[in-house]
Amino acid sequence: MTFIKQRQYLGRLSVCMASALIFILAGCGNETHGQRRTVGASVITLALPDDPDVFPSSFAELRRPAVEYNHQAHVKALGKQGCDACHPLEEGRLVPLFKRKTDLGTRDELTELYHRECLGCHKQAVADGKQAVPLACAECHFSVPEGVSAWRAIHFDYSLHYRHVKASKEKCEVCHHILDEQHKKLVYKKKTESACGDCHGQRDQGKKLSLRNAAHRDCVNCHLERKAKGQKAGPVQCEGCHSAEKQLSIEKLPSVPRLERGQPNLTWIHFPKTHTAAVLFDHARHEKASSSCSSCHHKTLKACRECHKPGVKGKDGAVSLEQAYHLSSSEHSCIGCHKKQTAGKTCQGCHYLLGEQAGKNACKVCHNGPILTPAQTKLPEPVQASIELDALPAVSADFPEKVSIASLAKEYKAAEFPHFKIITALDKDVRSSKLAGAFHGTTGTLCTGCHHHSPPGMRPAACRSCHDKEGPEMIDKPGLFSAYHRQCIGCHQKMGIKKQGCTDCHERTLGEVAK
Amino acid sequence: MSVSRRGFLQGMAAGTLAAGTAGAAGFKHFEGYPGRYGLLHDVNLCVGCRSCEVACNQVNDNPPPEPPTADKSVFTKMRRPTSKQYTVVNRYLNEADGKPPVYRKQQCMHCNEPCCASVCFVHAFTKTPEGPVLYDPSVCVGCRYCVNACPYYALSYEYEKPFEPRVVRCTMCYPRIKKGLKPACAEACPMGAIKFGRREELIKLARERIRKRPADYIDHVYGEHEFGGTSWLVIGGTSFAKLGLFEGVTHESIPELGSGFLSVVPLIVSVYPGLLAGIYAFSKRKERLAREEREAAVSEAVSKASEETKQKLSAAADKAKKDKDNAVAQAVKKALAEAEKASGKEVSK
Amino acid sequence: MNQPAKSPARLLTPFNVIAAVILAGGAAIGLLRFIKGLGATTNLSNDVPWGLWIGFDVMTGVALAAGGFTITTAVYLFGMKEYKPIVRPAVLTGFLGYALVVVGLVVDLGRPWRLPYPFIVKAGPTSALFEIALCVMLYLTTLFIESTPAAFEWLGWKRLRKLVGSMTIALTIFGLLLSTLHQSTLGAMFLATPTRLHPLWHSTYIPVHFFVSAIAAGISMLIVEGSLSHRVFRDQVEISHEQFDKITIGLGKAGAVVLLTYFIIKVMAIGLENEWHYLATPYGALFLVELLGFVALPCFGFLLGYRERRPLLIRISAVITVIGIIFNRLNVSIFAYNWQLPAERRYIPHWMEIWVTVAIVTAGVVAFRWIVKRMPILHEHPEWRGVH
Amino acid sequence: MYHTMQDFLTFTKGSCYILAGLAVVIFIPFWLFLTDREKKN
Repeated sequence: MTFIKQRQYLGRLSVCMASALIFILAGCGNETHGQRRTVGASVITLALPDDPDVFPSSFAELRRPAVEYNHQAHVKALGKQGCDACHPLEEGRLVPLFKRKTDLGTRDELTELYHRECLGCHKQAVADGKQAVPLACAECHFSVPEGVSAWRAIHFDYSLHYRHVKASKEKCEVCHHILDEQHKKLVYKKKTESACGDCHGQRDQGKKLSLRNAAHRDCVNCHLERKAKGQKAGPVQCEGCHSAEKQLSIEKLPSVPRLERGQPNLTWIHFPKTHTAAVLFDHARHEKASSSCSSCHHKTLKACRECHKPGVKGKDGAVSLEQAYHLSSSEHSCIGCHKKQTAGKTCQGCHYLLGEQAGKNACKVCHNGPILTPAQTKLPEPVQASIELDALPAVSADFPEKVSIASLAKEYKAAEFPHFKIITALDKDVRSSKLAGAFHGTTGTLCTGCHHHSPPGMRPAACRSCHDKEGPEMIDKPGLFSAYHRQCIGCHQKMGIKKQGCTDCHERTLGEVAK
Repeated sequence: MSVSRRGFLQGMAAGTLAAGTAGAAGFKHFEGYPGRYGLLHDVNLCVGCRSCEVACNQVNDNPPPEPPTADKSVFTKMRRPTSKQYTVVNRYLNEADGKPPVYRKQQCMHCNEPCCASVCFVHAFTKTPEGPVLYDPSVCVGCRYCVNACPYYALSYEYEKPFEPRVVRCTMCYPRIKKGLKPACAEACPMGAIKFGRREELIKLARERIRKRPADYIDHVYGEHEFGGTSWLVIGGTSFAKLGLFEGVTHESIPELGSGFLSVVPLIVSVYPGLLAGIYAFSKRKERLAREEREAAVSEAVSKASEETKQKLSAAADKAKKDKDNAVAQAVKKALAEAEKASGKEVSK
Repeated sequence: MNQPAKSPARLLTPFNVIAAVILAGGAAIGLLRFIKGLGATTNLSNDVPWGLWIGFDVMTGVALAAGGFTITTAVYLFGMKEYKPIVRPAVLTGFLGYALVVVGLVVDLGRPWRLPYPFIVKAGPTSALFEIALCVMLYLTTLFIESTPAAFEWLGWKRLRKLVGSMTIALTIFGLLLSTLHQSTLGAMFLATPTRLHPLWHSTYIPVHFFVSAIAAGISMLIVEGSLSHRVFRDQVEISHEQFDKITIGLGKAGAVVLLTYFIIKVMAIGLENEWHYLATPYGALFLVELLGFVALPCFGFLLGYRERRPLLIRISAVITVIGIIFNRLNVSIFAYNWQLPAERRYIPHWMEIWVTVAIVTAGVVAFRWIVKRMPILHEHPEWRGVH
Repeated sequence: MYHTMQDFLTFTKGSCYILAGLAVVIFIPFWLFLTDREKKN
């Protein structure tokens, strides 16, 4: 083979070697799994919903990636022109949609609308020599890694609601209205006020706007009008309501008068023809303990049994009645909400050990009402059973102020256990919460936090009586040495108490050096 | 361990040299000594007080651990057991979700099927019925293959000793167990984060603990199956990979992996002699055939050559005979002629 | 042709002086190692108990000494008589290589006087090391017997020479058997450490990887050692340059085939465990350098060298292969081993370890030179010309 | 009865090694006995 052909031969061979190498390397694209990026609260992803009946998604696969539209940036850019640059006016009020009055329209109409308006404005901006704005398709439609949106729904708690009541001079009809069926008109009727979300759904249904459009239309316009009149007004930009830190900065009123909506103070929770003991429900006290009506009335202000039926799942996914009351994983159910209360640092010290199963006499705490025989239909007048925890007993031999735990003292001196100090602190927390008071029932229940597995009350069993030796393998019972440490250090860890070091509780007998 | 795919693969791979199938232990399965001891380590309970290190060093008369237990800076660096300290406690921060740090005690795991025992070529490690894996320094050659192979980095070697260096590690306090006591670390742990007991019972107890508080524990008892299972079991709320343990490793034990291929060795030893003798015979036969061919060719050449010479010889012989006859005939004619002339002269005289 | 007694001036050649210094240093360090223990003379730790002495002397030494069994099999079993002239140097290199492996092992072992324990006191047959110890011991004796004919011819012990001559075939078969076993079992040692060796190098094929790469190393070592000794011991050499080039080219052909097989089974091993994604990591780069730079390149070199009949290209490829095998064995036993350990717990050889290793290699070269100068290794003894 | 695979393997592998050793040792006289007449004819 002459030398030239040889070089050719060399060339061909190196090419295939190189391609093999690239093939190997290409085969091993490494997947990036770093932290997901956060998307600003004012960024709206203009992904046209794919709801087949409204938007035919025939060419779904040909679509370009959705555009992430930053509302805040545009407001800054068009600051002087005011909102009507994009939002049309209807009866003097801004429509919270882009250059259109209703959300309806086929996909093509909307696509055409967005392209005409956005590109028109951008071309104009470039023509006027303003800063560079995206014009090419890929400059808006580019695929970005999946992001976590910082957008948070605004939560109207009692304090914020009351500030709006004062601002609208107790005229509820400013926001609340119901549809008068016959005249197809919005009217205001006392005692029918409810959360906006109870009626306004995900999407416009004819005249009834989606929650998003309805809320923006009323709230933002009202804020704008008050601002125009120079009065104190709420935010008008997205971040104002929807970003977490701004929500924290919303002023919280210390005391808020009760929201009168015809709700009872005290009522029986009882479903006719069921045989469980009726539950005395102190509605007034629960209002103070919750942040807003929709904490429990998550769909409507009517009673739970209107939508939830015993033993059967509702058609729109409503769980059965007993689930509605007892489902521990839901935030709206009684048990679920109560469990969330025990997750706080003050309660976790003991409650982290209780785990899932309910206490033995927990049911009777609520179900303490009469049991209706089938004949009876009328429940007696609910009377407030006030549960007052009796005071802590005085320090005595049975209720020592300090316990010197010395039985295992060897390398460490005896531990001076401030028994009374701890109990008073915990007892104060229990008394401060009516819920705790109700479920604890007696002051003695607090003792079962440490003296578990022994009946509440005076002289519960000492740790040594059960924990002297480690239990047999299959029983998870530590010896005394582990029982003391696991109980004390475990509680301190859960309650975030810093004293967890060895010398925090007991000094060393052999002295630091010898150790 | 049925004829594991891995063993078979190795066999086949090596079998390319000699047809052979391998499976370290054929299709048998081994449960280990019934009722053997183990230790359950709950990392949720461990608070990193290192009392276990102190107790371990006392029982094995090693110097007290450096730095002393009060000095928390020890947790800034990851440590591993050494020849002067058979167990260490390390801190694993899961700062991602701000939860409190997690501490884990590290020592020899006393595997059900010990890797150190399988790789030692003088069988210095034996798995005792009580559970611990014990080391016999009287046969150890000091090759340190065990220290090099232990997947848990648990073995240490006494490099400082020139004449009788030993491999040292936790023995699960074998003397104390024989006396019916608990291992020193289990005894010393204030939080009961180390529980000593029968291995099967501890697995049940671990499951019970996980069932009681599902939010605090990952539903997996580490050490039940990993590499054939270990005596030390670990449960906790943090993923085991973050605690320096393995995740998703095979349930096959390391002796199975390590000696999977070795079952092919006796096979090669038995097959090779016959095979190679055959090849040698084959190549010798080829040589012999080649030699015979050559000889045949030579002899045939020789015979062909000899024939020609014979013909040539016989031709030459005939020619010679003819020449001779001619010469004789001429001589006779000449003699006759002379005799006539002589008689003629005589007559004319 | 034994040399006249050397005058002292002739002894002080630069090579001898350097060799003497190295060997003296090595001996001193060896002594220090046995007095003060391993800790004082090495950087070995509990994380990395096997360092340069095991990684280089044992792992690489055994692979590079594989030339012996390769060539004896080719000549005596497969009847390739044209390679007969290089049998003796190959067997001698093999023998010296294995002797030095044992020296390296003895220096590294904690209690070397207990080396025969696995066979006398207590055997652990589940260990790959047991099989290796058994085979290396037996193969060392086989190689010793196989390299004695040259010595007997030099000493003139005819009866012994004839006896050993008759055993050649049995020794060759036995040698091939033992070499197959321990070359592959050296790889099988890493089957027991799936989590510590990097997945790119660790696979269920590792025994076959080690065996095939050992053959490649053997062949390349023959070419390299042959070329060197033909240049250094020109006066000893009997066969013509053309014939030696023909042998080199023949070996090049074998080298190309073996290296290609090795390349394929290495890539196959990655496919087997689907470890392609590791190729994009730094260790992937190290692996690609080893695979493409030191296996594919020399294979390509042998290929071209054989087609174009250019022995120089084959010699260069052989040198690259030898370096490649050293690189691979060090990768497996040190660089890619303990790949998950943090950097500060990884291993860097102590200068004493490097010195001892260099001393061992020098000892090998000196011994080789001493024997080749005296015994009929590179040429045939006049009386025994052509005898089997 | 073997409780752990390690013990089982130690025994089985050990016996196999001995058998393999015997196999090799036996093969040589077998081969010589097999082929000694070849040289005569």
